[in-house]
Parts: sequence; C-alpha cells; structure tokens
Amino acid sequence: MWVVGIIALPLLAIGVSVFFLGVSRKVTARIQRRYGPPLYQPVIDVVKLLAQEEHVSHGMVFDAGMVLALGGSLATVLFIPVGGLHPLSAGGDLLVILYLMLLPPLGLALAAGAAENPNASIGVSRKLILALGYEVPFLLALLAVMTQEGTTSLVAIAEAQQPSVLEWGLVRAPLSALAVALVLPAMLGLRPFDMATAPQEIASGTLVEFGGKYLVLAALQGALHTYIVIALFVDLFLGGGANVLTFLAKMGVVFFGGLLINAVYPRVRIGQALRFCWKWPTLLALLGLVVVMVMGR
Amino acid sequence: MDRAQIPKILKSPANWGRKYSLWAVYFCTGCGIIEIPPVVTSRWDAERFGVIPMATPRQGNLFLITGYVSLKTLGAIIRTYDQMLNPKYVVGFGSCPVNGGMYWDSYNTIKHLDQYVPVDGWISGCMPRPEAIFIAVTHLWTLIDKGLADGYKRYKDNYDFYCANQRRVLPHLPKFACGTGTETATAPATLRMPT
Amino acid sequence: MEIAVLLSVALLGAMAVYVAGRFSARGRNALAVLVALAVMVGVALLYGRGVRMAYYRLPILDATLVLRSNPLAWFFAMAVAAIGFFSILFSLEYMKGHARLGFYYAAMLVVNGAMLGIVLSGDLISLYVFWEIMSWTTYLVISYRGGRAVAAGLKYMVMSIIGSCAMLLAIVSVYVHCGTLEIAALAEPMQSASTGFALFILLMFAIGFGIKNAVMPLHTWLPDAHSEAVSPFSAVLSGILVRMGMYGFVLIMYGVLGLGLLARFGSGVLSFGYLFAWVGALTIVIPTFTALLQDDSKRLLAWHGVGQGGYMILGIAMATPLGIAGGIFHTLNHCIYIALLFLVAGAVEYRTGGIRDLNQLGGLAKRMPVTFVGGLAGICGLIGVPLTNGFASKWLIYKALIADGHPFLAFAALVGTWGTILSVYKFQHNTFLGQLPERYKDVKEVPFVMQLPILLLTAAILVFGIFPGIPLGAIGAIQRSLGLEALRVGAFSVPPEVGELNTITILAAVAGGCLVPYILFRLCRRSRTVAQADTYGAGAYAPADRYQYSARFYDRAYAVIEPYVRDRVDAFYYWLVEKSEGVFEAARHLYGGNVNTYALYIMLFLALILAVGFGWGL
Amino acid sequence: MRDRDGDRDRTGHVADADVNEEDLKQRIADRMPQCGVTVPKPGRLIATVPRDGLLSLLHLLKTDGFEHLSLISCVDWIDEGELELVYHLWSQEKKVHAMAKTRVDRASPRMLSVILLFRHAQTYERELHEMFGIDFDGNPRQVPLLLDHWQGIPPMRKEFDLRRHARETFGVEERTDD
Repeated sequence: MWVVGIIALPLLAIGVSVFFLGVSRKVTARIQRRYGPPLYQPVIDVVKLLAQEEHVSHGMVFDAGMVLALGGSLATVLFIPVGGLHPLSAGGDLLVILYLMLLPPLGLALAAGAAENPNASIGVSRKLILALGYEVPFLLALLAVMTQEGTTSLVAIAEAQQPSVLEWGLVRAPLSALAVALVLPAMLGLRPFDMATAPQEIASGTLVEFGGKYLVLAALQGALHTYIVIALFVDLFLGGGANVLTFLAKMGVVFFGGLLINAVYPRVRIGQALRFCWKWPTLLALLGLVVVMVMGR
Repeated sequence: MDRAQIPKILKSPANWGRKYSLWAVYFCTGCGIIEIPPVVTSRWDAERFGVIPMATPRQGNLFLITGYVSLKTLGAIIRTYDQMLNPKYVVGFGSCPVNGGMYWDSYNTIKHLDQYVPVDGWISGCMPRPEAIFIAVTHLWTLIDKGLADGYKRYKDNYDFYCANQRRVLPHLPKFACGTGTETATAPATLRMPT
Repeated sequence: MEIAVLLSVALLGAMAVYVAGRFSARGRNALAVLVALAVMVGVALLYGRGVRMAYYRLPILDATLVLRSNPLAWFFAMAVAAIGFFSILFSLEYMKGHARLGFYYAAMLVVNGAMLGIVLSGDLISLYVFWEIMSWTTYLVISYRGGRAVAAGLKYMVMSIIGSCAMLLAIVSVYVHCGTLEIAALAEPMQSASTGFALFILLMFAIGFGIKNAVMPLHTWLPDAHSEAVSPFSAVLSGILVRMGMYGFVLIMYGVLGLGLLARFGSGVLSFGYLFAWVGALTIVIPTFTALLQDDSKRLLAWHGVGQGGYMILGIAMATPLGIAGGIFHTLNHCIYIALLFLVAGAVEYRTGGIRDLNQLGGLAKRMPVTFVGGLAGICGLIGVPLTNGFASKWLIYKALIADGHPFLAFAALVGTWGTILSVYKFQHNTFLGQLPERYKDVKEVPFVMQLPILLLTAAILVFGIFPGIPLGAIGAIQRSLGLEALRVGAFSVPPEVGELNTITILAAVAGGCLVPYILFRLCRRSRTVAQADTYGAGAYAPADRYQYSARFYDRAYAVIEPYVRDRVDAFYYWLVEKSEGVFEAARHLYGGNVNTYALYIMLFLALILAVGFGWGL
Repeated sequence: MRDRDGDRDRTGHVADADVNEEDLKQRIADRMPQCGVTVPKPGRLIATVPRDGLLSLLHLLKTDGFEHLSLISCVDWIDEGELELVYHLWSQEKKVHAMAKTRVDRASPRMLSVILLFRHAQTYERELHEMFGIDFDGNPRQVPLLLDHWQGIPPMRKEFDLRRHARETFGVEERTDD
C-alpha cells in the first residue's frame, strides 16, 4: 500500500500546487477587474520553459542547488499525512518535517548565491530574515499543539482532531491557530511579504538568473512549498481531513483566504515585516502556549 | 481552448507553449513605455494572451522595444538581448525603431533597429495604441506557427553582420559573444567611475 | 599497563618532537604526525576494556594516583585523539611559513596529551594536574601569534585560574568528606553527604567546568581566544578542549553524584536540573544571535561554539535517558563540525593571505571546491539539516524536552537553530558564493594534506548522520557504565515507543526526491555556463569588483536584533576589572618601603591572632 | 513667473510696483560700469558683461537675492565667430528673472567655471562642454553626458552637418519629398 502512496503523493502534490498556481493568477486577475489567463496557464508556461532551446547556468553549485531545492520539497511532501494517506510518516514526525523544510530554502539560497547577481543575494538575505521572522510564532504554535497532544507525530495530531469539529486544533488552541494564520502569508511568500522575489525592487530577487528549466524547478519548488505549508496548517489546526477530498477542500479554503490578502495588499519592507512578525503573532503564540501549559497542568 | 486546437497542440507542444506564454522583458527604452502599463493592467489586460511583464531577460522571450533608441540605450538593448534565452522574439514598437521616425536626422538615435538586433515584428505609429500590441501578439502567434518568427536564428547565423553594425555605432560596447559564452568583453577604457 | 604507555607516548612524544625540531623540520613534522597517529591507534585499541592502573603513590595524602578507562573516558579520548591528529595533519601545511614551529607542535601534542590525561585519570588529583597542564599549554598556544592574541590568552588564563581554584576547593572538600580521591569510590560516600554539601560540591565543579564549557555567564573568554588562536588550534580548542567541561559535568553529575542526589536539589521548578537547563537555553539563544552580527569568520564560528554548548547542557540537564544520550551525542557532533568549519576558515585564510573579514571575500567556490564542500557539510551539520549528524542529536534533545513537557526550553533550542541558519549561511555565502573578486582570481585549492582532514570530517558528518546508531551504541555503553538506563537505538532508527525517526527512510526520500528533478534536468537541453560578469544588471555592464554586495548581509535585521544581544556580561567583567584595579592600587600604598612599618604590621597581626584565639576560647 | 496684468502671483501676495527692476538696474550699473543692463519687460533683467567680468556680476546678483541658477545656455553666433553664454538666474522673493550674458571666442572657447558660486552648475557646464566644446576651467568632471566616444565637431555647433552625419553613421536614405 505504501508504494502506491509514495508514487501518488508527490503527483497529487504537484497537481494540486500547479492547479493552485493557475487559480491564484485567475483569482488575482478577477479581483483586479480583468479576465486573466486560462486556469491551465501554468501548464503552458512549464511546457514553454522546458521546451526552450537554450538554458543558462552559472556553474555546478547553481545546478546542484536547484536540484536539491526541488528534491527537498518532494521529500518533505512524502512525510506529510494527507487525509489518511501517510506512506513514510513512520520514519519521520513533525520535528523531521520541520527540519526537512530547511532543505529547499538552503538549496535555493545556494543556487541564488552561486548566480553571482547582487539582486539574487539581496533576495536571499531578505528571504532568510523573513524566515527568521515567521519561524518564531510558528514554532511557538507548533510547540503548543505538540504539548497539548503530548506527541510529536503529525499523524497522531491529525487523528486526534478527527472525530468532530470541536476537536480541531482551531478550537482547542485558538490563539496558536490565529498566530499561524497571521504569519501564513509570510510563510507562503504572498503579497504583503513577497519582498524576497520582488520584481520591481530587486528584479524578482532570488529568481533573477533562473531561466528555462531552472525557472521550472524554482516555480515547482515554490508551488510545492505552498502545498506543504498549507497541508501542515490543515493537519495541525483544521483536523487533517478523513479522506483526501476533504483535505484538499480545506486546503483550497485556506489558500483562497491567502489569495484574497495577496491580491490587495502592497508589499512591506523587510524591516517592517520582521518587526510585525515578532510583535503580534509572537504575542498570540506565546499566550497560546501559556494557556496550553496552564490547562495541561 | 476549443477542440480544434488539440491536434495542433499535440503536433508541436513547444510552439503551443511559446505562443500562449509570451513573457515580455519589462525594458523601458523610449517614449513608448508609457503605453505598456495600461496594456498589462485592468484596462487592456495582456495576461489574457499570456503576456506578462518579466523583470529579467533570463525569463523573458518577447522583447518589446518601445520608442526611439538612443546610442546609450542601444548598448543596453544589445546586452539584454544577448542575455535572453532562445527562442526570443523582438517587436519594434512605434515608428522610431522602423526608420528613425521624427528623429530621422538626429545625431544620437539609430534609424534602423533591425541593423543591430533581429526584429520579428513592427508596430508602426507614433505611439501605437494598446490594441496594436494585441494585434502584433496575434500576428506573432501565426509567425511562430509557421516558423517564420526566426529572428534569433538569423542573429546566430549572420552574427558577424550584426556585430559589425553594432561595433560601427558603438565601438567600445563591452559585450559577451552571444551563444558562445566566452567573455569577449574588454574592460571599457572610457567607462570612468565618478571620481 | 597500556594506559601509562599511551599517556607517556603522548606527553614524551611532544618532548621528542621539540628535540627533533632542533635538527630537521621534516623529521619534526613526521614525528608529530607519527605520535598523533600512535595515540589515536592506542586509544582505539582501548575500546571496551575497563582497565584500571595505579601509577603513583602520594606519600603525604596516602592517595594512589590512578588511571582508568571506562566507556565515557574512551568516548572522549577517541574524540580528543581524532581531532588532535586532524589538526596536526592540517597544520603541517598551514604553519609552513610561521616561526617557532618546534614550540608549536610540542605545545599542540602536550595539550592533546593533557586532555587524554584528564579523560583517563581515575582520581581527582591527577584530573586536576592534567587540567592545569591543559590550561597552561592552551594559554601558550593561544598567544602564539602575539599582539591581540596575548590579550585573548590572558583573558582565557584569568578565567581558567578562577575555574581551577573553584575545582581545587571542591576537590579538597570532597577529600575531607569522603576520605578517598578515587572517582569510582566517591559514589557511595557522597550519597550520605548532606544535600547542602553536595550542592556546594556540584556548584564549585560547575564553575570550573562551566568556564571551560563557556556556559552563558562565563563565556566571554571564548570568542577572543578562538578568533585569535591559530586556525588548527582553534579547531582543537573549540572542538574538544572546550568540551572537557562537558566531560566534567557528566562525570560529576552522573558519575559521582548520581540521579538520586540530583533529584534532592530543590523540587519542581526550582530544581538544579531545571535551572541548569534554563542556563543552557540562554546559552543557545543569545550567542547564536550575536553570531548573526559578526563580520569576522572565526569570531562568528566562535560564538556558535558558545551557542552549541547550550544544546549539550540542555540535553544532560534533562536527566532522562533520551536527553543524556542527545547531550553527549551532540558533544561529539559539535566537536566534528565546528572543527571542520574552523579548518575551512583556516584554509580560506591560508589561501587569501589572512583575510577573515567576510565583507571582503566572495566567489571562492570556483577556486576551492573541496573547501566549499567541507564548509557546506559543516554548516549543514551545525544547522542540523536531516542526514547530517547535527540533526540526529538535536532530534533526541527536542524529543526529550517535548516529551518531558518543557516547551519553552524546546522553543529556545528551535529558535537557536534559525539563528544558526542565518549566520552560517552568511559565512558560506560571503566566503564561497557570489562574484569572485579580481584579487582572488588565481587562488588555488589547498594542498592535499589540508584537504584530507576536511574530507574525513565531512565523511564523519554524513556517516553519523545516516547511521546515528553507531555513536549512540557507544553512548548507551556510557549510560550503562554510569548506572543510568541506556537508550536502546537501532543502527539508523529509533524504536517506536521513543518516537518516529528512521534516517534511512529520510535518505531514501531525499535521494528519490532529488532524482526526479535531476531526470527533468537531464531531459532538457544542456545548459551553457556564462561568464561571471554576464549577469542581469538592467542592461548595464557591471565592471569587476564593483559588485561587492555581501557587506552587512542582514543589514535590516541588525537594527532589530542588535540591542538585545549586546555583550553586557563582557562589559560587566571589564567594569569589575577597573574597579578591582582601583582597590589593588590603594592596597599598594600600604607597602611604604621602610622596614619598621612592616615590623609594626607583624606585631598588629600577631595581636589580632591572639585576640581572636582568646575570644574563641581555644 | 509673475503674472503682471492680474497683479496676482502664485504666492498670492500682491507684488509692489515695478520699481525694483529699475532699482536693481541702477545698483548694477553704478557698481559695474562696464556692464550694460536693460529691462525689456517687467520681471525680466538682462545684463551683458565681457568675459572676465562675469564672475563678479554673478556674485553681485547672487548677493542681491538671485540665489537660483536655473540654466546656462549657449547661443552660436557663427558669423560673428563667437559663442554667447547666458546664465539664467531667478530671485524668489523679487520674482525677477535675470540673464547674465557674455561672449566667448568660437575657435577656442574657454570660460571660468562658476561651480564655486553654484555647485550644480557642474552638470550644465558638462553639457555645454559636450555639445559646444566649451572648456570650463575648474570643472572637475567634464566627462560626456549623452554621447559616448564622440569624435569630430560637437553636434550643437552650427557648422556641424546633421544630415551628412546621420547618413554616414546610421545609413539614412535621403528624403525626396521635402
């Protein structure tokens, strides 16, 4: 059974994330009162980029970094339970997933660093500072859920929220859920916090030297990162879904919420983003953890 | 996407991809760039055709040269064109790239864009309207289908012709030989840093 | 019998190297490598053999000085010998141009021998003796380069002396109470000791070992000492010498006092273990974020040396089998990757003519690939990326913390990880990635004898990361020898009741994951490599050396972080030094210089003694 | 500019009568006899001075409230063989636009730089150097602004044949219908 899971899960993840990419461009267009591209536009883009006659590289580290980035994302996808489908989760719990999520940014940072372009380096430094910003509340919220459930296994956490809506993480640890919801756009790299790949200021930041197949790897990694973060959010706070369909439905709702924010918000500076992430979300997450500790006693 | 297109797509998915995902390099050369914002935003919405303004030449395959091209801008255009990845298409926008337009006798603007950079399509008019861009895009689709949008092939085949023209007008242009990756850029003697 | 031979080879070998240095440089180098290798092989042969040998009998205290080897001793001895051998190998080429090499090699071997002595010593007197030998020779080697290094060495020396005095006090009071000095025999007399006395002993030892292990309030000597010392010695210093404190902590807390006594120190929140864990948590967060602000590569790594010490303390303070295993395992892992990173920083310094400022380096990956790979493995280990050894030990520590219900401690450790990621990526990016400046155009890769240690340490990081069972097996033996419940671990997986970790599954997932993009990569056309200056610069030609953009890498974050991590402890110590100078100045005036005032002082003193004696009714 | 007929100007306060132009003209005339000052229309003042008196004139005008140098332009009197430099000054509170004119020899045009009085004059002088070939002593950066590696006659001078240059460099076919 788990062999099927190992093949199906990445395909499902790539399919869902590419579909989300198409939806995001369509919804953003409609919010801006224009028609926007067809839903399968990302497929067209990927075909065009793969079929290009020329690709430019900046050396071995540049190539290896991109392969590691997408490879890391695919590996992380295998460890996240999706509505009962969790092939490899016996080999890795939430801590392993948290640390596996380090691989893709590390790969991308290496590739962008090796791209010898100042815009890319500035993009990487912004991306890491933003990560430092949103990790603090995210970790506090994770620890709150883990101490509440008394386990570090994501499958157990998801199953514990299964029976009814009242058991959801959202209901049992509302402050932590709210804290993570506040920093979700930062984790997804959506508009208020997309200064790492800002086209206007730093010529699309880390992606400045990615063309052709490198851009495909980067785009797929970005899409998979969105899938991973939202899947984690659903598993932790929205009850993880009895079967795959309900899981995907919940992911769609969360993604749609993120999209609405993305379509209307201007981009903030990295200093402001760091201060914001360390102020309200961290406070909420801290309170959530204290509440869980006190209730746990 | 109607049913009729399916066989054409299956015949050559590459052309299908190149047609409906023309990423324009957001490069403001001359006065024409003021026409681009309405094209890409809500009023005209170029994204319906798959045209998105991209920040870097590495990601773009459509190069819209808008308005008159002064000598200094020509240097930047040539370097950006070299940094774009094949297949790449150049569209001259406005009458100035065609034959110099109202600056036909100026000492500082070039008169025929296609002497220096291969051009696949022209949009005449002293600042054509956004609809003209969409017409140009649709024409480009047909050219791509027929395989006639081969500006990048012409550039590679008679590369010396283009290089000679470029060197005649910009003798000290630091330039990386296109397609060979070797660095022919000589450190420009005159590019003095502000003291 | 072998232990005495081993120790004498280590120490006398150093003397032989010094003498050989008089005659021929090559002979000295060869001999140094031979001695280090012999020591390593000797220690390896000691595996699993509980040897005890009384080598000298002190007439006055009728105490016998004993050398013994148990799993804990062997574990640290192996690390000492290995890192010592690698650093000697590295310095063969690195120190080629320096002066007084005979002294340098001899001192390095004496430091290694002293550390071996500490670890193998069975009683507190020989432990203290070797501890002093180590401290002294370390001072000599730190201030080897002169100039600022002497000040750094002095600072280290002053704090080490304070630590040694505390240790001496503890040793004497233990001897008075228990009558014997042999560590193995101390266990049951200490049980009968009063809690207050046991706490006093523990605190005194904790000061001595805490200074050496750079625990938060006592850490200020480490950044100066590590960045001023010569790179190979920095690797030894930060790799294993600082972890002698950890050996001491484990020895005293679990070897001598044992779990029962530890539990009696305070209860619940105010227990020693909990407060000690919070000191560890503090030691993780503040130094790691200070490392974020450093611009000097070795100083940045030194601050990480302090930060990582916090994880070890967090592990052993938890007193659960998982925590202790994690703490000791992290000591070994840290010893590997911090030594590797210092060797990498040394290699870069060696090739770029002593440049350590991260704002002036760049693009060296193209010229120094092996060093780049070593640096990458080092930072992955330091961060704790899965499949590296750092991850395995951090996982154990987090699991212990969360299972034990200490989320705030776990939070401090996790935030420390993210501080590490940012600062070590700056180290890697500013040194190896980005544009290669003109002046480093013809930098070559370091010679093979310097590459060998880097490659071996990189291999160690990956092997211990994919098969954590190997070192954890040895740690299980340690726990059993200390009378604790051992952590049963498979070769690469953790039993289900402990948690879910299977490094082979992670390896398979990452390998499979990377295979898919690699295939996609190969299917498309081959990509052409472009020159360094052929990058997008809005159409402008980027003249060489004008693109230095790695200066102040996290500039925006500095303003937010800097006020919280200013080193106030260091400032407090210097303030203390000034105040004490004032007092000593005043005291100096007492010695007027003429004899009869001295006679007067003596008379007054005698009168005082008599008065006190009568008052006490002697 | 001041709108004379409506006696109203942007700042809304009514300017006093047109006495200050005459008053200014008088002050300049008696302090610099060799300077010919005329007031063609209210709010405008033209002072022509020989080459070496220009700096003192500019200094005098600047102290009189003409604190803003808006432009330095150049007129090519080809038949008189001279280049005329016009320094356009503007006084905010007097609302007067003063033009200091001077003539420079066309064959080898040299002029003292006014960068000490007005720092931003460096760019204007740089452009005049590029387009007319006037050499400004004391201007630290007379590097080309628009033209790169330009050989031959500076393009704005009258004897420069625009059409011939365009034909040779850019291959322009001659227009037949104009």
